[in-house]
Amino acid sequence: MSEQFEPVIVGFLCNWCSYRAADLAGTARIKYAPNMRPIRVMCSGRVDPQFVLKALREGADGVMIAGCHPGECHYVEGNIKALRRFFLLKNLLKQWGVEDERVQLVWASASEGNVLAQAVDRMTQQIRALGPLRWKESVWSENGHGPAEIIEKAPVAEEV
Amino acid sequence: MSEERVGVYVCHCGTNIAGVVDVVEVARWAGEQPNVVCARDYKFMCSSLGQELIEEDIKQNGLTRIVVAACSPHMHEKTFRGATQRGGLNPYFFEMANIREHNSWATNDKEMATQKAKALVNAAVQRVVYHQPLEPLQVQINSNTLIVGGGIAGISAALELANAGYHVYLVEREPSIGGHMAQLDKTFPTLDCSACILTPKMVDVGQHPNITLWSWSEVENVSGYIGNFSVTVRKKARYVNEDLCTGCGICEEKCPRKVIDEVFEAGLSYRKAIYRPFPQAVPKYPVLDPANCTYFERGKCKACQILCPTGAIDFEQQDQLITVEVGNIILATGYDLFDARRIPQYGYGRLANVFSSLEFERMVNAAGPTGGKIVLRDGVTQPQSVAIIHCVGSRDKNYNEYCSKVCCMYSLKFAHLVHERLPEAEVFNFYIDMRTPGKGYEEFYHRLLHEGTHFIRGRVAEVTDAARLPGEEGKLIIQAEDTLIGRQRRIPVDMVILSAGIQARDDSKEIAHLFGLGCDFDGFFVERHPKLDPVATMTEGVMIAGACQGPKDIPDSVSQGAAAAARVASLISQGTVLMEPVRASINAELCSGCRICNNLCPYNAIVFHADRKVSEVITALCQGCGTCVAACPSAAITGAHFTNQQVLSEIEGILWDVRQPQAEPV
Amino acid sequence: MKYGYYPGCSLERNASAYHKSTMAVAGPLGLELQEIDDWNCCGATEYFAVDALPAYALVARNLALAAEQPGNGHQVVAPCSACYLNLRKVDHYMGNSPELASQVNTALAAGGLHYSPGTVKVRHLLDVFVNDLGYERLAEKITKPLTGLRVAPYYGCVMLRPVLDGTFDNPEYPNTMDTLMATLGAEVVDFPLKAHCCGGHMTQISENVALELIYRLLKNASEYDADVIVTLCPMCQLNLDAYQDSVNKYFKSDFKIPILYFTQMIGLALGMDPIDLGIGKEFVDARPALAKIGVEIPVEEAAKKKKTGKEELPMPRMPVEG
Amino acid sequence: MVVTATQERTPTFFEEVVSATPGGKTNLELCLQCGTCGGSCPSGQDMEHTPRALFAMITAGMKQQVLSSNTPWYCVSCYYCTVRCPQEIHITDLMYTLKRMAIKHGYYRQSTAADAPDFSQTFIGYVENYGRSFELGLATRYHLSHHPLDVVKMAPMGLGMWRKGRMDLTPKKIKSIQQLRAILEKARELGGEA
Repeated sequence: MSEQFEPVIVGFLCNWCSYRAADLAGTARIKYAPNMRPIRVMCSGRVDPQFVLKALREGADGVMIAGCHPGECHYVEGNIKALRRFFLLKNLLKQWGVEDERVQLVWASASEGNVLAQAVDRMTQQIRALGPLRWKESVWSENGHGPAEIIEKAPVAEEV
Repeated sequence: MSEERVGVYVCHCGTNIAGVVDVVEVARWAGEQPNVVCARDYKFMCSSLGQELIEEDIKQNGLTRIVVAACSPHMHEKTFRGATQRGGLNPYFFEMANIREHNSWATNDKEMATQKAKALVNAAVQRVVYHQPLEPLQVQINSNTLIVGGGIAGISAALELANAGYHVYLVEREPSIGGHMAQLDKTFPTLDCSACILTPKMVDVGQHPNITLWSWSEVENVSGYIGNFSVTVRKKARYVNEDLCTGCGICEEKCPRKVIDEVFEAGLSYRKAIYRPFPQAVPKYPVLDPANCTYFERGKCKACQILCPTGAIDFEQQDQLITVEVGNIILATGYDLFDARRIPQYGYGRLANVFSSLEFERMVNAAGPTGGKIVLRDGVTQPQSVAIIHCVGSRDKNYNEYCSKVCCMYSLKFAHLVHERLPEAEVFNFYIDMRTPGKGYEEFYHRLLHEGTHFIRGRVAEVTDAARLPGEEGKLIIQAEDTLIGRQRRIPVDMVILSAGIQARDDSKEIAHLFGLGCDFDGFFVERHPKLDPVATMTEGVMIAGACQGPKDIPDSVSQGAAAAARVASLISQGTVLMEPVRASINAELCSGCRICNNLCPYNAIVFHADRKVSEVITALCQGCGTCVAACPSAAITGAHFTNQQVLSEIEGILWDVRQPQAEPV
Repeated sequence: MKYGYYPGCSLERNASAYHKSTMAVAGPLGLELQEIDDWNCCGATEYFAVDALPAYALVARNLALAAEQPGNGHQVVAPCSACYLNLRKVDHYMGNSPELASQVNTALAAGGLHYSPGTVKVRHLLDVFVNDLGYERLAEKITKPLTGLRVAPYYGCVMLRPVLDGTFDNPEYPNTMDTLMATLGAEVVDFPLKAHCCGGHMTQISENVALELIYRLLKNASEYDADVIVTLCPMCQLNLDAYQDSVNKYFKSDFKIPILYFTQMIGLALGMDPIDLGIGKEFVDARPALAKIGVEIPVEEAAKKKKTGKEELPMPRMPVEG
Repeated sequence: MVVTATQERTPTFFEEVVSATPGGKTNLELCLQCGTCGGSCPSGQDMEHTPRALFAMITAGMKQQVLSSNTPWYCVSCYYCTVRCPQEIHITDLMYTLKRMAIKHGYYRQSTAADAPDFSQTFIGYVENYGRSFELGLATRYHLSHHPLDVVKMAPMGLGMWRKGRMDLTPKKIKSIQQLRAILEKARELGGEA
């Protein structure tokens, strides 16, 4: 494997558009960075901010949330809900010095395998340039208690 | 640490996966993970042997949870849930890791692919231990069916279902059913007359006791889910009382107002303000078009009303909203013809004797504006030479990138009709590639070669009236490269026909949204599986047929219409259908009654009990998106099969190799 | 409205009439054109053919100068289509390809300059007239409409093509200048070859090829009884005007179609003195044609709308020009 | 067509052409051989090969024949092919690339448009010495070296141009010509293939 830093990105893909887009990308043998690890959710609207925080805290260098294009959501407008939530989350993360590129929202319809693949490549390069996130050292310690509290709220599976 | 006993199965999928991912290593490694009691790799997990492997292990090793790392769950989740069930476990004690589409097919980096595969397997393992037993929901299927679009696809579907004894509501936007096929003269490659084979079917539809036909109508609203849709149809005011009208046609005859018929006659001829698009229209009742009616404009005339023998004209008539309950829906909304005005260099709309393919269809039609005579725009002169330009708006990234599939064949048909009607005329077909796959199609091409059509392999660069060389004056000059001789050629002709492509209806996106479907990039409806399920869609209970799914000729549209009907019939005869139990539920204990979820739900599936100050999910209406789950501030809502616990542990699992903060990512 | 102004080499001399008329009409119409200080040649069609990077650097120097010159609102107007294209193209490709951008900037650095793509918006003079000024505002200023003058608007190629990230007119069948001329009161010929090629530099490389192309344009324009061909590009003007004589010799034709710039037509409609508009510098004398202005002339053959027979089939409706 | 940096094998002629085109994205690999370019080309009849044919030859690796073809030199940069190409191939840009490669490899001397490159050379010679171009000098110097007779033929026009005040007898020179030369020098040194 190459010496360069290989970021790990957790992707939350909605079952109807972006997950199928990823399926299509594969079926079409479109090659893209293997750094994104997909988790299927029924709708991007299901992506709870705590999922994102959890992923970053557990060692991911970035998180991609992918859903249907606005207006094409299988659940009418779950993706719009996701969008609203996304902005709130970004503000939060900005305060903790988490770079913008690390958490991205992407629209990819079931027919847009290439769009998703390109998004993954782009994001991988951006984060490669940023380097590892090292949540525990950087975000956690520097900002002291701030995020810590929130993160403590983001429960470990067993605690739920 | 839970005490579930997990079995992991890593599929080679021949070399599809094993060629990139070190499946043996993944299986070995998986065997060492907590809870995993057995891990195997196998050539083809989806084979009956592969499935038996699972069933055996459940019995032998007392497995309680199953993970299969193979293709996409959209491909084989059902298959392996079956195996899990046959092994004696609840089918939802299964989880799939997609290491083919999302991994081995998407990269060549074997090392990272293997690493990713481990992550995906581990995620599945850590998730599956928290799976809860679920029972699929069973819903009744209403035996009525809504069919949208009365073209040949919709007609075939309607007749199949009606003959099977099921009731059909057929909704057509235009005044008559028949669609584009009704506009055609001959059909390729057999050249039988379109009307002769279509109109009997139209009549059957009109008279069938099991078919309720609403023409001049559009679907306004759709709610519900498979088996139980509720559909609202707007029956636009016809200003004609259908109970009194005999379809005698006197109103049309006497109407003083002539307008260009942009729809049925493709703008090549006129209709009255009150009209039937064509004599064999079904239903027979005319439609009054208020936008062009003298009475509606100036408050006087009423010629139609005065002269109608049965007093059927009703200027007061209003739109009607009708709501019906149906179990299934078939969309057969057809296509639009590419608008050749978008390619200025072909001169359509600017150069009089450039015609669109639909204009020409009407012209050669015996019942059309010229009674089947092929003439120039002046209505009298017969062309001595005709150029037919293929791929207009098709196979072109500037317009539609796809091949429209039918143009080569109908262009050949045009060439034949010109030879037939004007034996003296020369015909030039300009093509990029001649595409004639289909029964008897290639033979038809050979027939045209025999008839002496000039075939020039070259996409036309421009059509101009700017004469340059002798013999070009007063002609339309086709400039193209004859790629087979590698030379630029200018061919003067009298008439040009643009073989415009097929494209999705301009409102297909809105229609798709109305019925909860996906549209592909070009606006065609997305089928459930491009090969194995071309009639069903991602939305249970909604089928698609005909050109709304992609360019199709008549035989294909008929087959798909019938196929869609068969799919519906089989659902109806099953009586009930099982649905994914992926639904939300609210724990009344934890619910604070904040009502945030109430407005979030796109299906109004959440009701608020003011008395108890708690919200509740109506399971039948919930579609399981989980938006409410994510939004609930007091974590009172659980999304079955996507619980926080399941997803959070999946996250932990997928990050197995980077979870130690000090460790550098690989 | 303030703009940077990039005249380009032609306007300094062979197209001085274009420059003169532009300057003459700009003021009264409230357009402030501020010449880019010490601009250099854009390389025309030649430089890219020899050495790509220097060609890009050559053009980029102008963009850099325009970017740092205050008061032009980072908009540069080029009256010459070739300059217009080269400036746009370099800005566009630098934007699309970071490595090209950095190479070009390394070169610029040797001259103490830098240009970041997208800083300067390149506009064609016609674009400014029709879109920023607008037909209505122009119409208000007209004192001497060009009534009765049959004008063939000729756009040539590179103002319209390539599209890059969008042009302001249709690359196949443009009509902004048609509308502009109609606004000035002229009788506009629907000139089929309005966007075809004038031969470009072929006059230098293979004259016969060029003469053929020029001949097509003149022939077509004369078939439509155009009194004047109106251009927006020095190269087009030069080829159609200066080579019209050669064409006549070569093809035994006798075209006498004056080739004027659209800015000269605007000036005339504003009632300005032809001399101040550089009229008279053209090879094919424009005076006979201009004598017609204001004089009613019988409708010519080509213009006659032939009576429509009752069998006639309706034409497809064209969308209303937006 | 992705040309990865890591490949050991020497690039094919096709790859050379693509990578020698600024931006590196030509879509050339998408050519359908439909002939829209050849049909649209104003000087199409005078070309030894239509652009389409030339592209087929490029794919076939016929370097010598391609680079000695007069086709690129007959391109008038009208960009019709580029806007009409159904595959959005950057045809005109490719013609520029082929011109550069032809000069680089000296093939153009065999082409029937052998003079064209010299015209370009003469032109840029002026640009580099003065910063601006200069019709009279250009025309005369170029024609003296290539078609001495044409100079006589052109004389009346030249004279006319001059009389109409449409032509300089001396070129204009920009103030900071040194700066420009420095820039062009640097560019040439970086240039290489591109």
